[in-house]
Amino acid sequence: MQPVATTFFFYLLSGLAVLGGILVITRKNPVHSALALILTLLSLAGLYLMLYAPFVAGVQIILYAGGIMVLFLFVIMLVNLERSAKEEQFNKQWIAGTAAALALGVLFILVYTGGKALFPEHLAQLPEQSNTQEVAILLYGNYMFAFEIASLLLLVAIIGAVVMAKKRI
Amino acid sequence: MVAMLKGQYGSGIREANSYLGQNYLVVEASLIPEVLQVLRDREQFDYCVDITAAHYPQREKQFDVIWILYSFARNERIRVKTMIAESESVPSSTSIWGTSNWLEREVYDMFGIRFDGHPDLKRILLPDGWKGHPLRKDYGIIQQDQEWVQINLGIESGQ
Amino acid sequence: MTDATKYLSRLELGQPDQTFLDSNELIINMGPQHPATHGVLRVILKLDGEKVLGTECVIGYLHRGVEKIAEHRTYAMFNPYVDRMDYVAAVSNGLGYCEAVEKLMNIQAPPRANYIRVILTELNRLASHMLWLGTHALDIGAITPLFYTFRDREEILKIFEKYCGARLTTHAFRIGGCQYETYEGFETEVKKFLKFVAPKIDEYEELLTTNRIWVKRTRDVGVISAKDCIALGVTGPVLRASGVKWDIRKAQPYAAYSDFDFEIPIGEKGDTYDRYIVRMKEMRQSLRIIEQAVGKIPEGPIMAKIPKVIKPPVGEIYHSIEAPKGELGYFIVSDGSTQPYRLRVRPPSFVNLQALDMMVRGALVADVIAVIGTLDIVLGEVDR
Amino acid sequence: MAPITTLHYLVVAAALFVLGVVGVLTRRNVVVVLMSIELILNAVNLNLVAFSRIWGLQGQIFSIFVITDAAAEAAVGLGILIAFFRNKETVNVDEVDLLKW
Amino acid sequence: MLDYITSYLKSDLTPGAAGNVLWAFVYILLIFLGLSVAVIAMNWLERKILAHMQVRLGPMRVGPHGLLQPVADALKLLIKEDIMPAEADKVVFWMAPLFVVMTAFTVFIVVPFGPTHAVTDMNIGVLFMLGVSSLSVLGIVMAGWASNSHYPLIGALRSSAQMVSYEIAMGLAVISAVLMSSLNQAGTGTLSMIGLVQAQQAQHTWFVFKFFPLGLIAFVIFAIAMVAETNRAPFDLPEAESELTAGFHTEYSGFRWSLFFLAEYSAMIAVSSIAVTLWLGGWMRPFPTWLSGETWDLVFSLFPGLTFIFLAVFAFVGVVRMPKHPYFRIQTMGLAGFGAVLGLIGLVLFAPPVRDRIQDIYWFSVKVAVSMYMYIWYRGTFPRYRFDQLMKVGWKILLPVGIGVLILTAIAGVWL
Repeated sequence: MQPVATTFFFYLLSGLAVLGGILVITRKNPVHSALALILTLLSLAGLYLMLYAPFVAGVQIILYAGGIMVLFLFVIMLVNLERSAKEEQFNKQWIAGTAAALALGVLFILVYTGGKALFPEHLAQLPEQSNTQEVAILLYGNYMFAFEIASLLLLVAIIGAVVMAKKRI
Repeated sequence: MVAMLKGQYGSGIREANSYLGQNYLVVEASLIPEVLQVLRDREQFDYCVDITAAHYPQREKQFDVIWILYSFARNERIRVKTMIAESESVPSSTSIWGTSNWLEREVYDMFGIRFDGHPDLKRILLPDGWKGHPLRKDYGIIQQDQEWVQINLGIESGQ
Repeated sequence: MTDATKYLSRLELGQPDQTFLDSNELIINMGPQHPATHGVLRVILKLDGEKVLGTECVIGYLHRGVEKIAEHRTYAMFNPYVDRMDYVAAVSNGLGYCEAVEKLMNIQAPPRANYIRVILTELNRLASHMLWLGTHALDIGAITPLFYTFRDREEILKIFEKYCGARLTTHAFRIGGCQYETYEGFETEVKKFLKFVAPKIDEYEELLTTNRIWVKRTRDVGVISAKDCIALGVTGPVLRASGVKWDIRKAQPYAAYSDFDFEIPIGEKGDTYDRYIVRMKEMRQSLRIIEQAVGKIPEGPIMAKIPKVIKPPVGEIYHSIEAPKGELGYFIVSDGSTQPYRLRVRPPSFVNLQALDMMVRGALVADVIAVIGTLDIVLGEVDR
Repeated sequence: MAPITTLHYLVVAAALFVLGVVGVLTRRNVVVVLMSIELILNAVNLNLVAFSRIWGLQGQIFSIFVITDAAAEAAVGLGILIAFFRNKETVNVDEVDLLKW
Repeated sequence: MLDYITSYLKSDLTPGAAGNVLWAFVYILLIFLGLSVAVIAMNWLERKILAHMQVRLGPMRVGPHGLLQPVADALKLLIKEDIMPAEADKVVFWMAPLFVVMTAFTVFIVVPFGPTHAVTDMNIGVLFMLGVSSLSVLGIVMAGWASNSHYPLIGALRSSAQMVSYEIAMGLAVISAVLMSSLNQAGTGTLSMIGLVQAQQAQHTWFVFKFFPLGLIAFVIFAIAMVAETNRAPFDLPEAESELTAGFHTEYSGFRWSLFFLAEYSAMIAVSSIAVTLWLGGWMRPFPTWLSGETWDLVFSLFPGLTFIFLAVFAFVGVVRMPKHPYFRIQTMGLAGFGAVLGLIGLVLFAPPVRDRIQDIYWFSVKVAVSMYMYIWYRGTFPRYRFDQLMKVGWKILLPVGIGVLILTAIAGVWL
C-alpha cells in the first residue's frame, strides 16, 4: 500500500501531537489536559500507521486512548478536582524545568545532527500486510519470557491498584 | 383495660367511653407518653393509625390531639385524646411508633402544636418559610402568606 | 422495641467518613420533575457513588388543603373532593367517605347499594393495581407492560363511564347509597370484562414473573420486615407482602364484604418481588369477589332513607376501608351542623412513603426507583 | 518538500519528550504529572517504532511492552493518587512530602 | 482521468488497497449517505415495531403510516433552540457530540460489505473497529463531565465503567473467532475483516456453527456484550430514563442531542456488522454449501430485487386499503409514489450486472438488519439491569465463559 500524501500527513499529525503535548502541560483543568493527551495519542497512532506498524497503532488506540485515558478521566471525575484547579498550577521549579528542558533539547539536537550519518538510508523491508502475524511470531517466540513477565507485571499492578485505592479490603 | 388504666393513673384518665361502637380515652396531657407506652406494650396496640388534632378556639384548652391506635391481636381500635392550650406542647411519640414522625410533623404544620422530643419538627406539606397554620379555625379559607407568595413565586397573589 | 424508630427520615449531611473516597458524597435532587417519581415527589438523595446513604422526601407540592376545604363545605358537597386525592382509585375514596358519614349518622346503605359499591370498588382496585404495575415496570425498564395494562384499564374505565358518566374522578356513591341504578346490561358487561381480563393478567405475569432480569431487579430489594411495617404504620399490600395477614375487608368488614369468599394473599420476605406477587394475586382475588357479587346483586332500593339536609349528630367517628394502597381512614368531628367541624383523612400513601428512607438505605440508586414504584404512592393523596 | 526520513520522527519524539519532562518538573497536580509521564513514554515509543522502520520489528515489540508498562504505571499511580487524596484531600505533588501518613 | 476512474472497476481490491483515492472518497460518501438513511429508517422502524409490540400504532400522521416522521423529527431537532448550560465547560461540551459521531462513523471504513465493497482493508481491521468504537466512551465521559450536572456525571461514570468492562468480554469472543480463522491456512490467522470472511468462505461454514457449540457461545457472548457496549436496553443504564432522566445527554438539546442519537444508532450498526463479519459469514449468502450450484446462485441473486418488489407490493396494498376520502389523497399518492420507487429499484436490481455486484451488500445488510431487529426486540421485552448486576454479568459470567471458550477453541483447533 502506497501511503497517500505522506509529507502532508506527517506534518499534520506531528503538529497535532506536539500541540497536544503543549496543551497537556499548560492547561489548568486536568480534564482539558487529558483530552489534549488523547489528541497526542491518536496522532501518534496515525504516525505509527505511517511507519508500517499497524499493530502498534491498534494497540495504541485500544489500550492507550480507549483504556488508560478512560482510567485517567474516571479518576479525575472521582476525586473532583474543581478546588485544586483554582490553585497555583505550577510549582517553583520553573527555572529547573526550563534548564532541564533546554539542556535536553540541546542534547537531542547534538545527537541528531551528529548521528545523522549513523542512520542507514535504505529502510528495512516491513511487509505491512503481515505485520500483525510477524509481531505475534516474535512476541510468542523470541520474546516469550518478556511477554510472560509483562503479564506478571500487570497482575502486580492490578493488585497494587486495588490495595491502594480500596479503603477497607 | 379501662379499669386497669384508671387504677394506675387515677383521675389522669378523664373519660373512657364509647360512641357508635368506637372506644376512646381522654387523658391528661402529662400522662400521654406513659399511657401510649402502656397501650402499646401491655395492651398490644402496636399500630399507630393516625395522629391528628382539632381546634376549638372558644375553649380554654384550645386543641384536641388525637391518637388513633389499632391492635392486630385484638382487632380493635381505640382513640386517645388529650386537650392542650395554645402555649402547651405534647410529648412526642416518635420513640414509640416510627410512624409518628411525619404524622406529628403534619399536625405541627397544620395546627402549630409542638411535640417535645421530636427529632426533626419542621413543616412537611407547606413550604418551610410559610407563616400561619391553616387548619386552625382562625385561619380563613382563602387566607395565604402573601409575603411568601410574592417573594418565592414572583406573583402578586396566589388567588 | 423496634428498630424502625431509629430511621428518621432526616438527612444528616456532612459525614464524609462514610463514603468510599471521603468528603465526596453526592447530593442529588430526584424530582420534583423526574420521570420516575410518579408526580411531584422530590427525594433528596445522599449518594456515595451509586450507594444510597440517606434520603429525605420533600412533599407538599400538590397540597390543596382538602381538610380545610371540608370544613367549609356541607357533607354532600365535599363528596366529589375526596375523588381528587387518590385519583387512580377515586371510587375507594368515595366509598370510605360515604361510609364514614353514614356511620356518623347511624344509617345503613341498602344491600343492593352495597353490592354495587363492592363491584365498583373492586373494579377500581383492579384499575389501580394495573396502573401501578405498568408504571412500576416502566420504572424498572420494561416499557411494554405499561401499554398492556393501560389497554385493559380502559375497559374498566368504560364501565365506570357508562355507570356514572365519569372515568377518573367518578363520584360514584352518595351518602346513604348510590345515586344511580345500574345501567341495562351492567351485569353482562362486567361478566364479559371478567372473562376478558383474567387471561390478560396471565399475560402480565408471563412477561414479568419469570423474567430473570425482573426477578433480579426486585428480589431482596427494599426489604421491610413485618415488625418495621407495623412500627411505621405501613398498610396495604406492602404490609401483606411482609407476611402480616391483615386486610380491613376481612378484619372489620364494611359494605358487603362479609358476604364474599376471598383470600388475603401474603408474601414472605417483604421484598419488592413479594409485593409484586401479592398485588398480582390481589387482582385475581378482586376478580373472584366481583364474580361472586355480580351474580347475586339483590333487588331493592339503592338509597337509604336520609334527610334532605345531612346534619349528623354531635360526635366523632373514625372509619377506614382497605383502599388499593392501604388503610384509608376518615376521622370526622361533627358539631351538629351541616358542615364537618373537622375532617381528617388518613392517607395510606403518605404513611407508606415514610418507609422509603428505611427501605433504600444502603441500596443503589436504581433500587430507589424500584422502591418508590413498589410503594405505589399517588402524590395527590400524599399531599392532599 | 523533502521526503520524510527517520530523523523527522525522532525530532517529533524529542519534542514530546522535552514537553513531558517540563510537565513533570513544573506541574503541581499529580494527575497532570502522571500524564506528562505518559507523554515521555509515548515519545520513547515513537522513537522505538521509528527505529524499527530501519532495523526490524524488535522496536515494535518493545513499544508494546512499553504500553503494557504504561498501563501498569497508570493503574498504580492513580491508585496511589486516590489513597493520597483520601487522606490529605489534595493532589499537589509538593504537599506529598511525608513517606508515611 | 477516465481511465483512473474506470480502472478500479476491474480490480478485485478495495479502493484503499488499490490506492484509488477517488473511489475511496466515493465509497466514504456512499457509506455516509447509506448510514444516514439507515439511521433514519431505523428511527421509523424502531418506533413502528416497538409500537406494534405494545399494541399501539406508532407514528401515523406525518406521511402515509408515519413514513415522514423521522424527517419531521430531524427538522424539529434542527430548528430547536440549542441550549448550552451556563456552568458548562463550553469547549468540551461542544466537542463531545462531535467526538462521539466521528468515532461512530470512522469505524465504517473497514466494514466489508462485500469482497471489494469496503473503503479499505486494514491488516488490523477488527482491532481497529474495537479500538475506535471504544473511543466513543471518551465522548460520553466528556459530555457527562462538561454538562457540570449530577445526572450526566453519574451517567458518564456508569457508561465508562460499563463499556470498559464489556470490552474485555467482547475482545475475548473476538479472539476466539480470529483463532478459528487461522485453522486451515498456513498457520496464522488474520485480523483483517475481509480476511475473516474469506476464511469462513474457505472453511465452508459460518463461524457461529464452527466447533459447535463453541462458536455459538462466543457469538452469544459477543451479542450480549455488544448490546452493553452500545448502551441499549436491557443495559441502558447510562441513559436510564427512569433513574437518571437521560443520563449523559440530559443537558443536551436540539442538534447536539440528535448527534448523540445518530452516533448511538450508527454504533449499533457498527457492532452488528462486526458480529456479522466474524460469525455470520459477512457477505456470504445463506447455505453456501448445501444449496450450491449455478441454479441456486441465480435464485439467491434474485433476492435483493424480490425484496424490493415485495416492499413495493406492500406499499400498493396500503394504497388500496387507504380510505377513499379527499383528506387522504396526498397520503395515498405519496404512498403510491413510494411504492413505485421501491418497485423501480427492485426492477433495476434484477439486471444481471447490478445483481452480481449488489448481492454481497444485500446479504450483509439483511444480516445486520436482523441484528438490529433483535435490538428492538430486547428493548420491548426486558427490564433494565441494576448497576451491580450489570457488572456481575460482565465480570463473573461473560468473562470466565469467554476465557473458557477461547481455551476450548484453541484445543479444538489443535486436535480436530
